[in-house]
Amino acid sequence: MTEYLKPVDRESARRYLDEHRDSAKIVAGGQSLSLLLRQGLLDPDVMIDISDVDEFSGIETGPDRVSIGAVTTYEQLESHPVSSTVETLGDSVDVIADRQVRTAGTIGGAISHADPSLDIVPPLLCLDATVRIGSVDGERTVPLEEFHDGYMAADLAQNELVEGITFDGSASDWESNYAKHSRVSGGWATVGIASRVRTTDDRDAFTDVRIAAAAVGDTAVRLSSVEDALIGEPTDRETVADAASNATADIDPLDDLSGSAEYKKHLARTLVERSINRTVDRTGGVR
Amino acid sequence: MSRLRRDERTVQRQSERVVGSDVPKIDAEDKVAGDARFGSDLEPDDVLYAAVLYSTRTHAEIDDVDLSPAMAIDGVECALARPDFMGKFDDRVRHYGDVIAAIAATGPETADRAVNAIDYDLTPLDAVHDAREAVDGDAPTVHPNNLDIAQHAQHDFTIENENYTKNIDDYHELTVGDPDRGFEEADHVVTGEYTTPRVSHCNLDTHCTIAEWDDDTLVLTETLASHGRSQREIAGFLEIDPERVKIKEPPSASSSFGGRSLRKLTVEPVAASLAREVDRPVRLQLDREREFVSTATRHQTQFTLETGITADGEITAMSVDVVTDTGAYPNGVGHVVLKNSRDRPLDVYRIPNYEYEGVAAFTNNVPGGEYRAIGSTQLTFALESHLDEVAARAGLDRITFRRKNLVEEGYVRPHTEVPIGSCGVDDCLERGLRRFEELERDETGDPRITRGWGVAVGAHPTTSGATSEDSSEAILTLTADGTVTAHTGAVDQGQGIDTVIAQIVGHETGIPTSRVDVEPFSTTDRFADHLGSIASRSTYIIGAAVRDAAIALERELHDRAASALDVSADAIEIQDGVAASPNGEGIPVEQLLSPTDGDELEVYGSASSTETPVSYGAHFAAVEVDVETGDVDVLTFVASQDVGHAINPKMIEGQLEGAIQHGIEFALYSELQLDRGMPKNANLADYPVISPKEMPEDVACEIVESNEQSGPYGAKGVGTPSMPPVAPAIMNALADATGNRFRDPPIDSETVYTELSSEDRR
Amino acid sequence: MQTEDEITIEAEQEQLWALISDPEVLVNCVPGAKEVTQESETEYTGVIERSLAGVTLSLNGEVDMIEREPPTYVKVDAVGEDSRTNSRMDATAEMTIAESGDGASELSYVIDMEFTGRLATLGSRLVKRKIRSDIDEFFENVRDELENGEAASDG
Amino acid sequence: MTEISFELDGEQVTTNVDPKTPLREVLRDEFGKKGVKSSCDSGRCGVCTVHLDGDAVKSCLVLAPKADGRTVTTIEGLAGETDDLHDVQQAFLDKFATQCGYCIPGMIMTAVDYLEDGEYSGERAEIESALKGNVCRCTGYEKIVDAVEEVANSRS
Repeated sequence: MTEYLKPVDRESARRYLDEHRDSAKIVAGGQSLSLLLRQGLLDPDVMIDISDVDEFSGIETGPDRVSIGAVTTYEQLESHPVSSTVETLGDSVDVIADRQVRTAGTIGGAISHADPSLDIVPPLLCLDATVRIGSVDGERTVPLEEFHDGYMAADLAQNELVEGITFDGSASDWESNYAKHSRVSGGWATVGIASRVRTTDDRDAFTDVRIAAAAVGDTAVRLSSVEDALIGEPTDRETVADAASNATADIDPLDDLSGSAEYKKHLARTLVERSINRTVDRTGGVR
Repeated sequence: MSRLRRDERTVQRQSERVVGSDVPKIDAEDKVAGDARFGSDLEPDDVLYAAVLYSTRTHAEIDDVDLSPAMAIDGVECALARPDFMGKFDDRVRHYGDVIAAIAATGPETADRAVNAIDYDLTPLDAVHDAREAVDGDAPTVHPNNLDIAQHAQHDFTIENENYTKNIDDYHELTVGDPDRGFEEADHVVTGEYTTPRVSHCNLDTHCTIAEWDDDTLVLTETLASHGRSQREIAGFLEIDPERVKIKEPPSASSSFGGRSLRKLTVEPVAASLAREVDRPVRLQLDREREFVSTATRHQTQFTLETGITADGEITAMSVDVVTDTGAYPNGVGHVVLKNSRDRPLDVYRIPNYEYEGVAAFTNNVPGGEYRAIGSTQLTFALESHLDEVAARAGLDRITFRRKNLVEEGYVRPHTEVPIGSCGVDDCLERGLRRFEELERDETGDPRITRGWGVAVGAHPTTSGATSEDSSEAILTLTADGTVTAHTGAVDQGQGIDTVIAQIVGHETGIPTSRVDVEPFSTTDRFADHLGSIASRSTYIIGAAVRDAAIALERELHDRAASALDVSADAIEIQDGVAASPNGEGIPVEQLLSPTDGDELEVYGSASSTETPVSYGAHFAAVEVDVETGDVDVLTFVASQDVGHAINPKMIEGQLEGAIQHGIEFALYSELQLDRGMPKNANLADYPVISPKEMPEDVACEIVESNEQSGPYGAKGVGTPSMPPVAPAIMNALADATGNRFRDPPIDSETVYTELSSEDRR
Repeated sequence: MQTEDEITIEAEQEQLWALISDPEVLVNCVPGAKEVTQESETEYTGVIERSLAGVTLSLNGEVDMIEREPPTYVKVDAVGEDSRTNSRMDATAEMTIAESGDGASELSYVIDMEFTGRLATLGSRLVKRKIRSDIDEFFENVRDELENGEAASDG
Repeated sequence: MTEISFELDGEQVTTNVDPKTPLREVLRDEFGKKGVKSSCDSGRCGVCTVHLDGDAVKSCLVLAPKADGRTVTTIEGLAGETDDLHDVQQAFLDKFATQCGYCIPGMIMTAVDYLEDGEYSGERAEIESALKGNVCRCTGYEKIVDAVEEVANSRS
């Protein structure tokens, strides 16, 4: 019979995991896990529910860093001011599944799950987020871009858990967006594109561009070919359209029920263009 | 004398708005309070839980089943391999989700564990997954022609087509007039091929039956809307006397759309076999994947249509060729698909010369079955798409062309002597169009957006039309607490028939609807109704029987009140359950019970009809297409539907809105995808059902009343007939928006995008 | 689900053929393959262990070369079943080996695969990408085996 | 087995569960809350929606131990001690939002969460988004959205 442990502080959470290692499963929101348990696909000896660990919960905004605890729910993120100031986060949370799933689903659970179709990951990639990983040996941080190191695979040792995620959310001169295509509302993304840009004061040219995509590869990815094609370039529609055509360089979609690889490549180009244009519009638009 | 008196009163009561008014659903309070109990909520104390070993092979011989590892598990009471089931089960599986073996255990988890422990060997057999290939002489045999399983044996047939040799579930052909000459006389002849998808009902409450044996009588507790047919077929399959099958309805029936009309070979006979073996009640509930693959879907159907018209748009000839996929067993009704697709063009349009050939084939696919306007939905999609193409070829306006050829009341169809009864199709078109125009939007001015509109006409008969006469009986009992209980063959699966029955009783007797209880499908030995709530017959024929009984009750109460109050029966008025004389003296109806009544006053009513009235609809859709992504958004939908007479307009709107939902899914979203018979999306994460976000922003219902002479108060069916025009209206709008005709729904955004971006696009 | 691709491998046609017909080498190249037994000239059985989203699958497989034209063409039918999750994979694979000059060969393949059962009901999306990445890895391992004489261990 | 205690529809309850069990099963099987429905088993359809500390969750996706020390409200406890219906229940009744009714308990629990969770505009598009995690097969959602819209308007 499975043992259910409920540590109340970081140290005991880390210790329990160290004791049980691969016979244990970390429970954050527990939603993805419960599906696997229900189907009899998983049968862990120990479940470690970290949702009562204070150090892992909540959103802290410092002068230049935003820190989101692993057990923070989508709903908490949605109602936090950071979702308005960093619009790509708010856009993304708004289209994740549905209200009930967002109430229970956690940021840390999602990131640990490493599904490349998750909507929350591209915005975080555009924020250059780093993952805070804990174990009895202490904390280490890994850039999110490196943390997902393969299909449904994350850079976590058996005694490590995701404790939070941190990014720079201070710069107010960035604008951002998340654009998603799905078969039905609330469904998994066919393609999801986050964009985050900074322009010259006169809004004529891009000074910084970050683009990331979901559901088009083994992991969510930054589209550096598009980014490179835009930095220093004018913010007009034609330039964006030309740059968006580079989107296929960094992605590797598959044929599946949501669409063929070719269609997803086309959608990626279209959504990159739309997402950047919307972001530009948020800066006040092309002059 | 008394008849005149009653009719006067009926007029007066209608002014009081009982029949014809929006009486809240009588079961709504239980449902919103969470008190309604459905079939899957029932778990008797001594029940055992079944789990079934389902085949992941689409066609195989069962060589060996070793049940001993399962029997060794604590709590397992019974394990049976398919060859040891009762009745006609053999040693072969014929589709993914077919049954290999079954377990009964003290708990559901134990049963599941035991199923996983069963060892078995199958020898795969060649399989066939396309209905057209299945009828070819080289195809593997799924079943012999003219298979002897009930439901199949609807009629004898002779196959006229030498290419159709094997796996034939059913065959129909019909020739009217001189089709060759009709096509010769035409100025334009247009041909088109269309295919309709394999769609699942996706009822939320999955199939669940509790089987138990009372001596040698099988008692099944579950929602089965058509008792008589189910009893006959289950008994036939189990090879027992039909009298030995009883069906008990759960307190509330969950939605069906045809999915709960009839037995499923993977459900009731399996539970019955286990229950017989252990002599205890056995509960078998399907999980979501089984619900997709082990019940039934809408028959996937292939159509070839050819139509000839004169230069001014008169149809001179039509040819309809149909191949439909019955799947691995005649679970459903290939026969009905063929018959409905044969007759429907003639029910809607004047077609002097007509030829039809249709074949239903057994394949190793998930069985086809009844689903909201079976056959008509498929045919109407093909026909209404085709007629838009015909109109376009001849340069005719879509509505004018249809109007020129539509039937009307009294028209005698060329294939039957029976003239068309009530026919509101022209009103539907006119009123629907007016409403649709009111909802027209301003252009967006966005070059990435293209818009279009579409119209489709459709029809479906009320009553199954399976027999030449449909009849029903009803019993009303008045008890000492003033309550009237209606015993009928109706099952309220959400369509609202219980409320309609209460309205009719209240309307005729003057007893408030709140004091009318409706028993779900009362025991069938008290009165006859073999069909139950299928084919939108409930209001039409069961409602008529209830009305007959209610009139009898009213008359009896008048007579009794007259003698109690010492006035003439004519002078009695019943209001709010109180029978009153003109001088103001009143007596509650429950006090009119006499000692000879026993506990209750029982009256009987009946109704029969040889008519099969056709309900018509004209539906309009406006769609918007994002040309860059191919996304299709249904902006506006107007369902203009001839219901005969609206007994409860709000509930009718609910039926229409539900049909719009299912039609949008048929056109744009839903299909159970099979790859060589194996499901690719048998779960609700991959199989798209739509949410409120995919419904049109503007939905409007126009209720047209044509006063059907053979129906109670002029009513005819609405639930199924409202389905067929929905998908073609959307598909026609999509063609109008994109300039491209899509002939094989569901059409997803990728298909639209691919077509719009293809270089060889006309 | 159909996957097709072409890869160029620095090896002679015959070498490549010999490799893909050798069960011991296959054990090294098929991701997660634990034991492969040659049952007859054309039939193999084996076990493949894979993990996805923390779930471990143990597929008991049978592979049957239903058409072979050494050293250029082989068509294979494969079935893998995992009794614990009641999941099954059915696949047909066609491989064509052509000389591409300079001692190199061009291996083109078409794999048609369907995955059914409890794992698949969680969402075909998940399983597909895993299978695709395993196929890619297999051919990469074949390449490494021939070009470097060793395959990567279980990835 | 893990012991869990929680407040269920106004009553304090305690039971032992296998921690892998979804909350829905405990509510239905242990405490007879058959108003909590079961359907897709994958978090898609929403018929099992209940409130956990006042927020709507899909109880097929929530592990039973998650309820420990918290408050669970099902459709059966929504109206509290009174015999009257909750105003959202009443609106569903008045607006003909129920047909077969199987989805309705979950639908109402989500609607209540939407209406009681801070700011809302009450616009139809927003209501549709709020309800998109609840599948209904019968109604085409029109009258369901009508019902929620009515309550939204009456409260604002």
